[in-house]
Formats: sequence, C-alpha cells, structure tokens
Amino acid sequence: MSSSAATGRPAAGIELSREQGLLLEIAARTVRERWPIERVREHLETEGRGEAAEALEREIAELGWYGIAIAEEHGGAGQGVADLVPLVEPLGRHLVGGPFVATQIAAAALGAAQDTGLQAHWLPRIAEGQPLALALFEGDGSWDLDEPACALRREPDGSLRLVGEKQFVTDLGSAAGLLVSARGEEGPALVVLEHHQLDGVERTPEVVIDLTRRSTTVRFDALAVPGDQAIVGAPALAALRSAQEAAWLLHAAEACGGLQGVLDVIVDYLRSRRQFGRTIGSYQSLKHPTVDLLIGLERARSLLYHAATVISRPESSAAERETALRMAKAAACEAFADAGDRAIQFHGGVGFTWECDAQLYLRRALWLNAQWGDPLHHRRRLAGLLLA
Amino acid sequence: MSSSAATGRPAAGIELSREQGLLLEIAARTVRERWPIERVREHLETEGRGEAAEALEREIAELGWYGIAIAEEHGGAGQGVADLVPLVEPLGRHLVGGPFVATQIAAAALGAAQDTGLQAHWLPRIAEGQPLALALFEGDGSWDLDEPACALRREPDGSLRLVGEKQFVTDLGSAAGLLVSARGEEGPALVVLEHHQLDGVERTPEVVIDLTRRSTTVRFDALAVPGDQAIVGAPALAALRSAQEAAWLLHAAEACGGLQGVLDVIVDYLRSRRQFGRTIGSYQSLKHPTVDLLIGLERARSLLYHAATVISRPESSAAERETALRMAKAAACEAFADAGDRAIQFHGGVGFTWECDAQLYLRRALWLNAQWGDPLHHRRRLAGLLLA
Amino acid sequence: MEKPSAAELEQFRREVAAWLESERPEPPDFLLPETFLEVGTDEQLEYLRAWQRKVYEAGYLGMAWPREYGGGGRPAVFQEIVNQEMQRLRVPFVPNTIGLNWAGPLILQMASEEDKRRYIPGILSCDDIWCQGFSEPDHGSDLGSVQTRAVRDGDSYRIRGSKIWTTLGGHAKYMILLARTDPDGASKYAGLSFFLAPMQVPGITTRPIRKLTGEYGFYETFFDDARIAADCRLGEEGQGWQIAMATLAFERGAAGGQAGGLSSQAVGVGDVVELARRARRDGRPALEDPIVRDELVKFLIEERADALCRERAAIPALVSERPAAIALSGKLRTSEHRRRLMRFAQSLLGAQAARWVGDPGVVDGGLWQRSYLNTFSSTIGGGTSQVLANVVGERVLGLPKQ
Amino acid sequence: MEKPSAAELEQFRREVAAWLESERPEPPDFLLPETFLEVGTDEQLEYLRAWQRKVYEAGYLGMAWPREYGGGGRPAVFQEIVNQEMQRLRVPFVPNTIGLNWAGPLILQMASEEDKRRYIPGILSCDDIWCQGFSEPDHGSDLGSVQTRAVRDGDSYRIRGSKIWTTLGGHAKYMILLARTDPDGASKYAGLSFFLAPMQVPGITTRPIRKLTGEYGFYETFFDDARIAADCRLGEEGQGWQIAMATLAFERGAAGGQAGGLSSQAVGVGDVVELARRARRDGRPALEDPIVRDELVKFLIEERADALCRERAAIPALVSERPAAIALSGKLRTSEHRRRLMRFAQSLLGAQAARWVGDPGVVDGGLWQRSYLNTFSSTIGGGTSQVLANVVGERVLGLPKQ
Repeated sequence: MSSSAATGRPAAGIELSREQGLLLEIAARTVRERWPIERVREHLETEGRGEAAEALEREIAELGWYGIAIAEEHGGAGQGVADLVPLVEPLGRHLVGGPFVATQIAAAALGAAQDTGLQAHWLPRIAEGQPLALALFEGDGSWDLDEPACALRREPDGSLRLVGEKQFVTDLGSAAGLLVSARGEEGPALVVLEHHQLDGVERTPEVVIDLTRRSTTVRFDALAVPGDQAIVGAPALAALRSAQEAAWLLHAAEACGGLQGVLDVIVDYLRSRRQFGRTIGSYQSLKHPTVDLLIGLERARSLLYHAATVISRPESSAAERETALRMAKAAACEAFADAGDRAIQFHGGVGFTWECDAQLYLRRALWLNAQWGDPLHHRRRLAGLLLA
Repeated sequence: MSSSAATGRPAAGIELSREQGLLLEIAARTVRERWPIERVREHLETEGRGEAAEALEREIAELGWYGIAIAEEHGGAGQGVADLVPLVEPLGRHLVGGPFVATQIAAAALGAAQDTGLQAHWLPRIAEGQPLALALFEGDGSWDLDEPACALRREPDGSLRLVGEKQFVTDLGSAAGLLVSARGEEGPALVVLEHHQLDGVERTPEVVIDLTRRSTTVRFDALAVPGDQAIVGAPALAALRSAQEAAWLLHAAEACGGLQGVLDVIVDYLRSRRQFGRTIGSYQSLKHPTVDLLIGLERARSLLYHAATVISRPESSAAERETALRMAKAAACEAFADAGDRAIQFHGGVGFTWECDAQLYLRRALWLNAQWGDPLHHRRRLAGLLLA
Repeated sequence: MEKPSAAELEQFRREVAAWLESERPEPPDFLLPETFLEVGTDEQLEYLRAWQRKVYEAGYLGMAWPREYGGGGRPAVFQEIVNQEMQRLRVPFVPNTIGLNWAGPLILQMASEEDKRRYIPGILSCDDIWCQGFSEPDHGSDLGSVQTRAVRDGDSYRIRGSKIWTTLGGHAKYMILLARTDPDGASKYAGLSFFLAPMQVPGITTRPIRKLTGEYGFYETFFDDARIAADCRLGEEGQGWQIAMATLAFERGAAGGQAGGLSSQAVGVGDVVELARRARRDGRPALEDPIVRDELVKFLIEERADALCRERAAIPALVSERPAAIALSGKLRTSEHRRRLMRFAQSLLGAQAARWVGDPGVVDGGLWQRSYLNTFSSTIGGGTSQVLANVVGERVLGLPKQ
Repeated sequence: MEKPSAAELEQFRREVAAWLESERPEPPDFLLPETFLEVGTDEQLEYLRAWQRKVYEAGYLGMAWPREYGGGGRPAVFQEIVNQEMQRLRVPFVPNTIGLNWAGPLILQMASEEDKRRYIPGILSCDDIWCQGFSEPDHGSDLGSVQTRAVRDGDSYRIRGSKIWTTLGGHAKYMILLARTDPDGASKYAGLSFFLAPMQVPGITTRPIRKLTGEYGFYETFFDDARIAADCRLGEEGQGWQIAMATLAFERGAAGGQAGGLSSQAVGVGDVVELARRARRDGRPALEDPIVRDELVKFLIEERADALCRERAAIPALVSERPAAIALSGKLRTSEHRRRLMRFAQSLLGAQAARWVGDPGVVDGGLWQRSYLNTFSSTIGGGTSQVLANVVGERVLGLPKQ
C-alpha cells in the first residue's frame, strides 16, 4: 500500500489554478518564439548578456512576469511562487539563462523577511522588472544556507562590515541589487546591497559548464553595510527558508523544461535521421531508452506540480513541503542529466560536435544538478524525513 | 590509471594449471551428459535425494573429484581448492544440487585445522567420496563465521556439550558427518560429528527457494561431544577462514556456471521463438540486454579465475585473497540474479510457467545470493579493504 | 439522487471503518494470494468468497448498482469510501473481480433485462465466479488475432478452440468470451463476437497452469465443439471487438460503473520500509544502512510520482502536449517499478531470502520471495514491457515502427 | 638476438624510471589532453611533440624497430618496460600515435625500402605527424562503404571526396588513406586501395571540427581533385580493404610491431578514489559516504574484471566456448564503463561541478567535467555502443540480424 494511500483520504496531490493554466500556454508560446535555438547560439558567443538577451528580459518584464508572485501592496499580482512554475518551465526548455529565476528567489526571501523597509524598497522594483542577484553559496560547496562563512561584522563604532567570498553569483552585471547571506552575531543574516555599492568590490568572472550563464565570484573586503540593509535573527532564517523553497521549486521547473527540450531534440533526430536504410527511431535500442526518458519526464512533471500544490497550501507542514520539493528537485535533475547524456549518444558522431544542441542541454543539466543540491544530496535528506 | 596497473609490474592475474585445463573439458562433458534438465525436473519432484542424484554422486566420487583438493598423504590428488573451480562450474550450469561443494568446503576447513587426528580420520573418507555437511549459519542471518551463538559448553565434569541451532544445513541425510561451528571458551570452535551422533538430534526440514536443495535446521540440545571431535583456538579460526575462502570461490564458480546455463536457455529461446513474424532474438530490446548478460558473464568468469589464481599463490596476502574472492562472489552472484530475472521476462507468458526452466535458474541465483554473503554485503567489506 | 453532505459522508466513513475493523476475518493459517490473479487453492478461494459474501450482505458492495438486481442504489461516492477504507485498513480483497468490475458493468450497460436479473445477483454474492476468455496461446494480448471459432448451429453456437491465462477458470460458472463467428470478415476485427458463456457444459474443459511459483491461479480452457445457447451472445454478431474494448475500459478503470471492492492487497514501498525496519543485515536493521535507505527513497519517489501521474492525467492543461503519455505508459511504469521493488525487498532478507513458502521459519510466510516471482505476471501479461515500450514510443513519441 | 636476463631487465627498468622521473617535463600552465585524440591546440601539440622528441632521443621509443630506419634494434621487451614505466609514472603521452603504432608497423611490414627510409625517421622524431583517412561522413565505421575516389591519371592519382574525424589532420604531413580506385569492383570491398598520402598538396584542405567540449582535435579533410604520386599507393590496386584491416589490427593491438610509448594519460578508478578523498560533499569527504563507496567498489570490480578479461582472452581453455566474446565486446565494455565512471566522478565535485575548463577555481583544471564529455568519443567513435551490441549479439551469441 502506498504511503500516500496510507492516510486513507489522500489530499489532492495536484491542483492547478486558473492563472497557472493560462500562463502555461502563453509563456510556452512567448519563449518559443522569442528565444529559438539560434538566439541561444548567438548568446554563447556574446561577452556578457548581449542585446538579444536584454531584449528578451525587457519583454518578460513588460509581460509582468516579475511581479506575478509579489504581493499586491508592492505592485505585484499577489500570486504565489507556485504560479511561476509555468513560466520557468519554458525558460528551461529553450535554454534561457537570465536573471528571472534568481530574482524570484530573492523576492521570495524578501517577502518572508518581515522587513517592511526593505520590502517597500525592493519588491516594487522587482515587480517592475529590475533583477536581483543572489550571493548565497561559498567555496565549501555546502548546499545548506544556514552556516555561511562570510561574516557580517559589527565594528566597535557599531557599523556593519561584510567580509568573505561568494561563488556562483549569476547575472551580477545587470542586477539592480545583490542579496548576500552572511554569518551575523546571532546566526545567519542577509544583506541587500545596491548595485552601486559593488563598485569597489572584487569580482572575478567564473567559467561555468552551462555556457548560457554569466557567473561571478564576489569578494567582500570589509564592505560597509548600512544597518537598514541588513536582516538578522528569525526574519533572516525565514527569508533563507523561503529562498530555498522557491529555489528548489523553480530549479525543478527549469530542469523539467530542459528535459522536455532535450527530449524534443532527441525525438526530432530519431524521426529524421536514417542509417543502414532505416529511420533510426525504429531501432529499439534508441526507441526504448527514449521511452524511459519520457517516463522520467512524466514522473518529474507530476512531482513538480505536486510540489507547487503543496507549497501553495497553507496547511502543509514544513516536512510535507520539504519532502515534496526535494523529491521534485531530485527527480527532475536526475532525469534531465540522464536525458542529456543519452541525447549526445543517440546523435552518434554529430552528438560529439559543438554544433549539436544535445551538449547544451547536458551542460544545463549538470549546472542545475550542481545548484541547490544534487539528487544524491536531496535523497539523503529525504531519507531523514521519510525513514525516521 | 587502474589500481592494478599502479604497481607498474602487475602480476599475472590469471594462471591456469594443466590439470585445470583438462578438468574443465572433462567435467563439462560429464555433467552435461549425466544431468540433463529432465533429471533436474525429476529431482524436484523427488522426496530426499532420489536414485538419480545418488547415482550422479557415485559417479563423481568414482571419477575422483572428491579427492582432488585433498593432500596426497590423505589419499587425495594433492591439488588445491582452485582446482575444483572447473568441476563446480558445470555443476552450477546444469543445476546439480548435491553435497559436493559443501564437502569440499569442509575438507578445506579440516585441511587447515592442524588436527592430525581429525584429518587422518576424515580426509581419506572424503577423498573416497563420503560427503560432509556444514552447520555454520544461524538464525541471526550473519554471514560472518566468527561469532556463533551456538555454544560448545564445558561441563563441570570436563565433558563438552553442544547447544544451539544451525540453519541451512544442506544434504544432511546422506552426509557421513557434520561440521559444526560453535562458541567455545576461547572464541570460535569447530566440532566434527559422525552421522550416527545425530540420531537423537532435532532436525526440521526447511523449504528453500532453490528447489534442487535439501536443507535442514538442526537443533542441538546439549549433545555430548567427545574432546577429540572438537577443534578450538587458533586452528579453529584457521579452519573457518579456510572454509570461507573455499566457499566464496566455489559459490562464485557455481554462480558463473549457473549464469552460463541460464544464458544458454535465453539464447536458445531467442534463436528459436518467433513472434510478429520474426525470430525474437532479432529485436534489440532482447538482443542488447542479453549482450549485457554475456558481458556480466565474461567479467565474472575473469574474476573467478583470478580469485582461483590468487588463492593458489603462496605469496598472496590475506587482503589480496579476500579482495579477489569477494569480488568474484559479488560479481558472479549479481550477474546471475540479473540473468535469471531477464530469462523469465524474455520468455514472455511461457516464462511465467512452472515448465519454463528460467525460474529454476532464478531460484538458484537467489539461493546463491543468500549463501555466504550477497553482493551488497561483499561490496561493503570490499569498501573497507580498498578504500581505507 | 440528492448529493450527500460532507458530514453524512464522514459519518458513513466512520461506520464503514468500524464495521471493517470488527468484521475483518481472522488471518488464515495459509498464505493468502496478493491479488485475484493469484487465487490458487480451494481454501484460498473459499476464504475470500466468504469474505465477499459478508461484505455484500453488509451492503458494502455494488452500492451504486440498481436495487432491482441486488445493488444498493446509492451514489457512487459511498462505494468509493468503502474502497478507500478497505485499502486503508488492509482487509482481504474480494475475489470475483472479473464479475464485479469487468463483466458486471458491461452487463448493466448493454445486456437484456433478463440477463441482468440472471447474472448480477450471483456476481455480487460471489455464488457465481466469472472468468475472462480473451487471450489465446501464441497470440498474447493481440485480441484481433483470436482464433477460437463460434459456429452458429440453429439456436446455439458450437465453440472450438482454446483460451489461456484464464484467471479462476477452473472455478468459474461463466466466462466473458471473445470468439470468431466470421472467419472471412472484412478485417481481423470484424469477424468477432462476444458471449456470456456458461462454463459447465459438455465440451468445455479447463487445465490449471502451474506458475513459476509452483502455485496455481490461471487455467487453459479448451472448447471441443461445446454447445452454448445462441442467446448467450452479447450484442450483434461482428460486434465482439467493440464490446471487448468496452470491457477493457472497465478493466483499466477508464470507464466507471464497477461494483467496487478491493481486487488486490498488494504491498507497496511503505511495507518494504517496514520490512527494512525488521530485517537485519550484517548485524543491524537494514533500515540503518545508507545504501538501503537511498534505494528506498528512490522507490518512494517513484511510487509517489506514479500516483501523482494518475491525478495529473485528469488535468488537461498539464498533459496537453502528449495527452496519452501517462495512460499508455501506466502499466509499463508501475509493473516495472513493482518488479524492481520486490526484487529489492526479498534481498533485504539477506540469508533468510533463501527460504520459501511453506518453510516454518520463513519471514512473513514467504510473501516477499513469492511476490517477486509473481511480479512477472504484470511485466509480461497484458503486453510485455518490451511490447509496451514500442507502443509508447510509436503512439506517444511518434517514432517509426520497425 | 639474445634473450635478456631478468637482472638485465630489472636494471633497465630502474634506469628508465630514473630517467623519466628526472626528465619529465614541467606541467604546463594549460590543461593537457588526456589522449592523442584530443590534441586541440598548437601549444598542446608542441609541448607533447617536444616530449616525444626527447624520449626518442634518449632511445626510449621505437626500441624494437630496425636500426637502419632510426629504431633501437633491441628486443621488444625493452620497449614494453618503457611503456609500463611511462604508465606507472604518469608522464605525458607521445602524440604521433598514428605514425608510431598504426602506420609505422604497417610500413615496416610491407612498404618498399625507400618508403621505410623516407617515413620512419620522421615518425619517431615527431617531425612528421601522421593522420588516418578511413571514416567518411555518413558512413561511420563501415569502411566497405568508402566513397572517396582515387582515379589513376598517368603517374599520379586524382583524389576526390572527404574524410571525417581525422585526428590531428590539420597538423599532419601524411595520411594513411583508404580510397576507391574501382567503383565497379566485384564487391564493395574489392575496389579499394590504400595510400601513404602527403597532406601538403594542392586540393587537400582541412577544417577543424569543434567538439562538444568547445575544443578541437578532429578535422574534416576535403580532397578536391588533389593529385598525389602513384607510388604513394601501398600494395596493389584493390588490396585496400585487406591493408586497412591489417592497420586496424595494429591499432587494436591485435598485431605487434608498434613503436611504443603512451598514447593517452587517461584517468582510472584509482584516480576517482583519490578525487573522492579530496572532494567534500555535505561537509565531509565524499569518500566517507557509504553510497559513494559502494559505487566506487562497483567501478573497481568492473575495472579489474576488464583488465583480467584481456588476460583471459589469451588462454584458449578459458574462452573455448565463445572465443571472440571478450575481444568483440572490449570497446563496448570499457568505453561504457568509462563514460559512467567519469559521469560519476564529476558528480563527486558537488557544487563545484558547475565550473568548467578555464575557470580560475575549477578543480584539477576542469579535467573531470571535460573528461566526462570526451568519453562520448569512445562510446560513439569506431562503432557506437548500440551498433557494437548488435555485433556481439549476432557474432558471439548467434542471434539473428534484424
């Protein structure tokens, strides 16, 4: 008997709001039209963001996507982070690599931070389409957020100073601000910096496996932080937890989208390429593993919408939320990486070339695996949650 | 760079003695002719051993197989346990389920026990073809031999008494004697009982998954044991270690044989059965997984002969021996169980019936997995050996 | 019918639960089958038949079927609650599944008034066991290839041929039978007809099929010019294929109208977790082993995903691109999941995995080992996993046939 | 030649080891390729070329080749010792592998005295890089389908067509070229001829192929009525297929006579174990994680098994039933092992797996991530794993073709 059935009356596992249903349709079309694979290829060869990427960002902002999950009082549409899933899936599917997801994670953090000043300052700007970047991860490679080495030091004169290094800060160049986690005097703290405050800060470009990403290492050498830009204590913890939930969900969505994209690439090839006098998709050695990938996709998407449902439901317990989210992230990333691997193989010699799109998806999959916890990491935490 | 290559001058991993080469050929033919699948089927429906099985045993004894690994001074051929591998492979391949392997494990134990009295008493009898049974495992399911719960108690009058239960004692009915492990005053001890001493001992037949096996639970209720039938102290430990090495090697050999047997069953079916107008072996969904099974077989056999080589070489360290043996046992059993599983599936509806031989092999594979440590168990110990 | 209130349903659920708790039968001293496909002995069948009768007499079976044929005449939601509670409380299943959930709804939908009165009560009470005669030797699940002949002869048909994998065939009073009335039909589908055939007539014999577990449950059925009345035919001659497809829709739950009740008591990942808690490997509970834990988590994720897939398939916006993907891959996904799960479960027993059903010391009566071998019935029956992967690849992904 | 004594060999081994230890080049400030298939930049090639020249000048390359062409004229066992020590001490590989180990032994076996003197010294010194022109676009590894034409025109041939996956093609002075001299040959194999073709002639152009890693190493080679001297042909017209097969035997090590030297410096399971010792996951060394440990043990077992398979294949009594199984499955086994191993290895990096070659903070220069992507060259090149599974199933197990 399944564990969900063990309750006798399983709550509906997947609920879809009217807004989500509509968005899914619109978003899929918009991204498909605006960001065909030729744009991705051009973007790869562009230093920094490039004009096309900026144009896409503007369009996304004009469509109001940035404000969907922001409270109405701050100029948003008042939906939840779950309503972003139908937007992020097509972004993943078409290999868009911009600041939207990170900004939404930052917004989720600020929304939970109970700091009315920072909320009033930032959330309306985000709702308008101004991106925020995230500086949450460090050189130790930990995916947990609660023990940063980066320090928010209080000087003898009472002022605050930020000291330490953050890695994998994406799209910093275009960001209006930067959300930084640090160790404060009473546990984790958050700092929200304005872009101009980064002027003297040491920034080292990273070279990352997902070539659509622009990522940076940032080193704070006792940067002065005004007190009203810091969140400390319980609100900081709440903000980090909220960021984590949003990140797990949206990264699962991005991976599900990527998985769909690479499955499209595979299926197109298997239906068109001929070898030994036959269309290669007729060979069971390619057909059956592709069906396995489809099954991986169907399962991952079901877990994704379930996670979206669970975090939208006020009565969900913390353990229910964490379980659903980690399952979605683990399943989607695992299946996506499998699909990227098979995509290269199934293209034969072509798959080994730069020109074949399979490699772009595999790189994206490996990038997503490495962000916010890979499948092994999440399964270990799930074991603790489910097998106590 | 491989770990074996790391030494610069890898010792030959596989050496074959002239005797082994000859035996392999002869043994394969003998067992194939004497024990076709019809005999196996008859044996399944027979209570106890049955005449055919006894006749096969007699023939094996007459061929001198029992004495091959026994020292010349005890009437044997003076070869080592490695020389039994070519005999045990065909026994596994043709689903023979008699006392030969257990007896050879007992002989290996006695040969290492340094008890000249027991050796002089038992080894010549084994060399003649009298089987010994093994009572080494208990209800806790541990595959380690060094902490038996069964006790060899010393009474106030100095006499010894055996108390406790042993499981999975195979072919007890026809055994001339029984080798029992017990906890003595100074660690593990071994007792060698004569068949007649079991007269009053409680014996419960077991029903086991491998239907070719006759297995029994034996309960000793303070059975009196003459002092000259007990081996204690360091010799007992040496005997147990020797038993374990022989068991790992010969069970790996049996599994490799079984794997060959079930691969034959699969390949025969794939080459003869037609469906949808084609011979089913032409479908890649059956052909390619069968190739994977073949690869599993080739790897397992290579590891098997390597293990035989390593334990035959006086200069091998204990860790080298243990590593080679556990690898062979783990790889062979894992591959065999995989093959049994696929054999049923690939036979379709026929595979689900009693009449299909695939199930006999799967049952044998699951039995061998459960004896002397399953792959997960061995890999855990290998991790300790190899990843210190 | 008025829609029952939430409070009324909640009250009903409590009543059912209380009844099931107090009336559930004592566990027998033999191992029960896990599904109705596996009823292999008379004592298993009689135990389960008595339980079905008891459930029916308490009013908890066929609750939504019309009163005039023995049903309860109540909204379907009541039966759903009963089914959920039976599942939750893990009571035994009811054995007449083919009658209750496949033949019964079909009869109610399209048979004559007389047939409804003749067949339905015995289905509910379990006095009349039903079986299904679709599959034939060498044709597997390709129903278009049915070769069994039904030749009209006055007011009867003479049946010649054989069927295979007839669940409960040796115990059945009736069979839903697909046979060929016109061997020269325009297509291989056009010449088939559908019968509600009696089994106890001269010329019909059954032979039990011994399964790889050594147990029984399936039969071969032989028709040697067996004569059945012409009014046993359901629908017109030549409509057999369509009626068989309608039956499969009931069988797969794609159409409603079933009498309800559990048809299996199969174990799930939760049960394997509990087993891991009890089973000891290398001197400690298997559940403490990180590798075992990781495997269990993988199985839990898959199990939840498959349960969620069923829900998602009902939300069109979430399956718009490949609407058939979830349904067509359903058996492939779940049967292979189950096979791997049960293989893993028996391995948790370590040394004790060597025992088998009937051994006095075997864990849980040998459930785990037997269950693993039985899982092949679903990875093979109703289309092997290999055939289904073709179906999904071709119909869902549009890959070319070979 | 007299057989060297064990003491002499031992002494030689010590000498070689000492030389390699003291003369090995400083690691460069760029990431080296792992195999000769992956030499993608001039700086990589020049670094490796200098190393080959140094090894050769020290007398440690072509040791068993005849003295008159620049070889050492010594028993092959000395070169084997050098190869083993190079492997053990993990010095860089020598880049001219196609010349040293494929074309060289072929030339020594069957070319004219003049050709031997012309080609062999430059192969050894690495002055002349060699490449191979067998594969063509759209034909993969089916050499019988070669379409590139060689048309006799007086004392020369005009070559038309193209080759693909030409390793080092842009740097090569010579190519071993398989081309069709008779398009109407009795079979598709009969019309082929084999050439030792110069690359620097009008009408031959190369285009680098950018790999999925973003790097280079392979080329396409285009022949646009390129004219080469008729005496570049090796063997007779129509013998091309046989000579190509002989070349493949050298390539696969199935025939001896190679000049020696490492052709790759690929990592193995032992290196991944060391990585697991360094890499931290969830706050502790990955090697402490029982799941990581179990995976590593599985890889170690496979790696040892494959190494042992090579030994076993040489003992007829142990491969009597299916003598070709090990050889024919070799690339399938080892390349798929390697792909899974490197995928696993990069995953050990956890969050740091997101970096790539060229990043200042990337672990080991990005070796692990790049290596995973490069493993597809061996699961695809020389017959994909899927094609090879057909070959093994059909030739070794006798399963029918589809």
